[in-house]
Amino acid sequence: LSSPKGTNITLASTTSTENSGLLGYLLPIFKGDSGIGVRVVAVGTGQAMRMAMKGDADVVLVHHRPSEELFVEEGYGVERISVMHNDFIIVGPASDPAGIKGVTDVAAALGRIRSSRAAFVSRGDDSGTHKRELSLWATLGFQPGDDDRDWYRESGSGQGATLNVASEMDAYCLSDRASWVTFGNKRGLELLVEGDPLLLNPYSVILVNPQKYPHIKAPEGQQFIDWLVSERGQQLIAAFRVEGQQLFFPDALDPTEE
Amino acid sequence: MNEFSNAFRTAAHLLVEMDPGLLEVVLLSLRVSLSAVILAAVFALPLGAFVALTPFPGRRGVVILMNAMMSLPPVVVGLVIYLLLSRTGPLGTTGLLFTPTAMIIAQCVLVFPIIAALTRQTVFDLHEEYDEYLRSVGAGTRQKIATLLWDGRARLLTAILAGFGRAIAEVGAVIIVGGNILHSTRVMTTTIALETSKGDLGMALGLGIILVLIAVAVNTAVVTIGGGANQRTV
Amino acid sequence: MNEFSNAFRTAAHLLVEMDPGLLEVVLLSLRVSLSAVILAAVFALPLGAFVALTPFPGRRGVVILMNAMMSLPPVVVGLVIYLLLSRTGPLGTTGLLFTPTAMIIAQCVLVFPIIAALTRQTVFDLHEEYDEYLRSVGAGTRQKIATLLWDGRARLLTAILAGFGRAIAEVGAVIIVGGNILHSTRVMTTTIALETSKGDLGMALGLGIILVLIAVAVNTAVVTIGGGANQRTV
Amino acid sequence: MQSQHHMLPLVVNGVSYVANGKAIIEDVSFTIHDAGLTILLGPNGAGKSSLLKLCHGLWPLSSGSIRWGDADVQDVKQKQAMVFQRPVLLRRSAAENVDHVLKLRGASSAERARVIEESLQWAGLANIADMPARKLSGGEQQSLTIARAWALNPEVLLLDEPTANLDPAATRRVEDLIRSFAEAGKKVIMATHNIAQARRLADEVLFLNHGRLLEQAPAEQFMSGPSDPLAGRFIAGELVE
Amino acid sequence: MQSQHHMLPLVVNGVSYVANGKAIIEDVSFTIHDAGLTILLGPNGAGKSSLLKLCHGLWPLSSGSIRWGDADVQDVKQKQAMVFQRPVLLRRSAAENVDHVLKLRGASSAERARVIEESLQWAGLANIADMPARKLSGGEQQSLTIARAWALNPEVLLLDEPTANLDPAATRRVEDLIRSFAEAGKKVIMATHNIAQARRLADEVLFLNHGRLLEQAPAEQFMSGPSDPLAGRFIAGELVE
Ligand SMILES: Nc1ncnc2c1ncn2[C@@H]1O[C@H](COP(=O)(O)OP(=O)(O)OP(=O)(O)O)[C@@H](O)[C@H]1O
Ligand SMILES: Nc1ncnc2c1ncn2[C@@H]1O[C@H](COP(=O)(O)OP(=O)(O)OP(=O)(O)O)[C@@H](O)[C@H]1O
Ligand SMILES: [Mg+2]
Ligand SMILES: [Mg+2]
Repeated sequence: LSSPKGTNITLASTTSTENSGLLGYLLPIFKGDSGIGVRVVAVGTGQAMRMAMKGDADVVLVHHRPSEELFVEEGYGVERISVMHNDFIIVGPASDPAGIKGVTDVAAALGRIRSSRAAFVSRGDDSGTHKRELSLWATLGFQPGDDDRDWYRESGSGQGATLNVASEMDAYCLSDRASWVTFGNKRGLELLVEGDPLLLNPYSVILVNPQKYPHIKAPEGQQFIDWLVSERGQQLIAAFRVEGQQLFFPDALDPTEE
Repeated sequence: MNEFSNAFRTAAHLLVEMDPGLLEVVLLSLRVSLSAVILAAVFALPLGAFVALTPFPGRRGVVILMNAMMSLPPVVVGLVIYLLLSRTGPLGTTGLLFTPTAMIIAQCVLVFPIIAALTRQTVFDLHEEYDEYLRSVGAGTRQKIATLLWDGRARLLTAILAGFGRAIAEVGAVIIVGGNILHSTRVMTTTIALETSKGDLGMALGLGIILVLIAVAVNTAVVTIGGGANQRTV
Repeated sequence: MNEFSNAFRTAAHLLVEMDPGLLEVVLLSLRVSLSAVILAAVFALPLGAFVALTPFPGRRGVVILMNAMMSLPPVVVGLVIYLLLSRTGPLGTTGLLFTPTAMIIAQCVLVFPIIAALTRQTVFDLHEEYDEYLRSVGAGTRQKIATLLWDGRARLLTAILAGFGRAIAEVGAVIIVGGNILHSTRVMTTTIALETSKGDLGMALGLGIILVLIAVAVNTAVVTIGGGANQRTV
Repeated sequence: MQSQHHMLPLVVNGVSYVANGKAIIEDVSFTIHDAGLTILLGPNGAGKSSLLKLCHGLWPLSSGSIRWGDADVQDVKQKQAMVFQRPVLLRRSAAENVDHVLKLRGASSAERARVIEESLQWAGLANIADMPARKLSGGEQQSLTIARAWALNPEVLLLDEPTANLDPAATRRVEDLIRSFAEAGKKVIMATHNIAQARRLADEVLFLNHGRLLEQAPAEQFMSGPSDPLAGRFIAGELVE
Repeated sequence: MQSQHHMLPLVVNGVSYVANGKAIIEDVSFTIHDAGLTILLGPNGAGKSSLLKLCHGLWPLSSGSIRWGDADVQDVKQKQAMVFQRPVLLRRSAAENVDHVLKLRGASSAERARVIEESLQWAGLANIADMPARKLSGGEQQSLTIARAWALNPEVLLLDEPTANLDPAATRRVEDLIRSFAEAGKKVIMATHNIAQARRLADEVLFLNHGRLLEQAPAEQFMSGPSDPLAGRFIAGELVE
């Protein structure tokens, strides 16, 4: 392809794609195909968008649709392109005091946790996952408040740290599947609830608008995006496995998704 | 650069409003870090003095180790204490994990080598001067330590303040052993980290400004009280 | 507690294998932190000495501020430098964001007040003794500073090593201005933070052990070279 | 003087002291049987201060042995007091400096108050009891260290040039102290350059040069004409190499 | 002695110095017209060291003024050298201590090597040139500070008890130095307790007590019978209050 050897672009991404190893798997292949290196800065969704808005990244890879749309609307991003999805799950202690194991309706499961006042750890960090969790509670008409302090805990941290807290406290928590599968300190925690369509977690990729910031490496960034959504990129995403599990499901080639 | 003016406005706003959430976080920060520093100093001062005044085989090694322990990464200290206090850990039954006590312990471990190493250096110089006198009048080790620490108290303040600086500014250890739990173990630095990850840089910086103001207040108080009277070295 | 034995096994394994990824990260850590400390020392030593030896109105305030700046939180320093170096920030055109240079700058800012405050304290004592001699022989300020720093060099080592400890152990600032980019700005502490967030505590601890071993090696080297000969204070 | 003193004789036997590869004291042997005043004489750098410190047990011997009566030199510090050539004063007031040694010896607080007052009075320092000791004048500092040693009421007093910075009156006071000490059957060993002072006070003289003991003689005999030729030139004020 | 000396007369006018609320020097006025040796006499704590330091411009005056010839006291340090009562030695070798002042005065490296050797030779310290200065014996340290001052070849030499720790031979050497200095038309001001030494050397005596100047007189006149009664008792070795 056309780019000179040694070009680098900066990708602001969420921690799940980095920590799961997906990017570590994809990027060397992309570099081989294109000669373009991708430098990943893995932070929370909020921080990633913020960085991009200041022109410090060329491409963002995130998973919170409303802020993505706002980002494009305000002219910071060129276009929001769906890449893949995985899903959220609820994990909790094997003893399962709220009795949610196997429940497929996520709202029902959360309702049981709430009524049993079993410990629940929220990320509390305005991340995509945190916002999703709040919107799930909202389907029950519930908004955690001061009265819930005894069981509803906010860890104010990333997914890994929150899982560490949950495993220690025997608490439930919402996680994305990729972070959970690759998490190394599960101890008593188990995956309890999955499969509700409400738990779908779509990732999209956006090129930062070169009209806003002329220094953005738009051609290379676009080349990366094109590669990700190409047949080759999508097949590679589907082929990525951790402990035999597929963590991310390509969306770009599936016309029903977007 | 409106983040900067934003930050000052946020800081002023938080201070003027006396935001109760802020107050809670500030007080916990002070409680944890001051406790940690005092606890560490109680043991590190005599230890530093002891190492300075007692020649024993391997002292050079101990000194190097003490200096090297100033490089302990907070995250690692946090992890070790997390594992010790974890329910399945050896001290799990104490139930201290995710409590301010755990945070005090973690900061204490971080601060201890700093105070000990700097104390050793300071007392070493004083001891060089006092050594023959102290031995001549037959002072025992404890009496020597007491004399050296007392006469060096003004200059040891800087060592203690360096320890306080490390403690109050530190985030890696307290976030792991405290869990940054709202209304329970959330301190200034963990709040700053949280606001940063939210992308709310103005709030993060504003809190940072308040933290520095608090540090200035603590330092002023300590230097004024401790360095006063006839031992002014400041 | 198998995390601990696990950690030691991981550490041993990484060391024995001479894991090239590890080597890259270790070398960058050393490069960044040593550069930051040397850079900070070049300015902080004379500044600390200057403040110690020159009485000027407001000196007490400057000293308190210097001490208080030891409490600068790494995350805040990281944020400020991030905002300055950001493409849209005042120094954006330098293109330094997410480079080792940015990390060096951030650590330098963190370490500077530590070295300056401890130098002031150390030089203050020496100056008390040398003051009348230096003035009697008509030494200028620069000559005084040079004399005091040279004669205090062995004891100033501990101040510099305290600065090194802060730099090498620090994660909050470098992760923000460096971005923890693989093969580019990933250092030991950011790797430890990453492994911790992955829940791979054994790896995180193992890396922590290696970091401490490296700190011991650096301290040994510095103390052996710098504190040698006729200025042994260790 | 008879040797009723239970810490005598002082037996110094084949003592050497090496520092930084240099022999500072070389194969020195002597015995002091009697109480009273022994003066160490010798040119600058002869080793007087070093020998005093060795006799006080402050430095480890490189070879040889020192015994005070039945006791090893390491075990007698509590019964001795030494005044150093360069005063070592704590960063405290004059009175607190005296208090420090009294506290170490476990004196009661009433006792301490009494002795502090007495000793500062004796040294003419009563009016500056509360001054930071290190701000005192050269002579005041030296007086204070002597008062501090006096407060310990030791069996053996080791003095290193104790009147170097004192005015004539203070010198006389210290000399009176030394005399009354010696007359009370205690032991004083003093290094001095002041030949006139040595003449006034000494019962016995040890003459050192280059770390070696060249002569031990009763004072009168030494002063009227030492057998060592160097010593003769020394007391005549000539250059001794 | 004539006053060809371009830094004379030294005019001290109504000088007081207050530290910690205590008047250490009180309303002292005198003029020194002539080169040669002026001795400061007075009991311990009289203020001799303080007055020397004030004349050297080391301390700010609380009131009054001091001028050396046409110059303010603050501007003459480069032409003076002072030897302190308590030696201040850098943590370096003896030779490097001398080198330090020579470097400050911008001497060339050949010049420095020459002067270092000469001065240490003069002080009898050539054999310990490379020893750490602070390990030297009391007398060696004092000799070194005098050698260091000598190396500066000053117009004015201020000496504070320079022979307190010196043996008779070294004392004579320093006295010879002082004499040759004075004879070369330079100015020496020296504080001493050694009345015999004052008698040997002084051209003029200033007698201080309690921070006040009680008498200024030519040496012969003073020594044969000072007009101040306290001074009389002082040189007789009596207690002066
Ligand atoms: N900074 C200070 N604060 C208070 N008192 C001081 C200070 N410096 C000196 N003094 C006092 O001032 C007096 C004069 O001191 P100075 O050193 O000038 O005496 P001196 O004549 O040189 O005595 P000496 O013969 O003992 O050396 C002393 O009583 C001393 O205690
Ligand atoms: N730690 C040391 N290392 C090397 N040399 C030393 C050390 N301590 C003392 N000396 C040397 O040993 C010699 C004897 O020193 P000492 O202080 O005993 O002499 P002194 O007889 O007391 O002299 P003074 O009359 O000058 O006080 C001196 O030449 C001194 O330089
Ligand atoms: Mg001596
Ligand atoms: Mg004096």
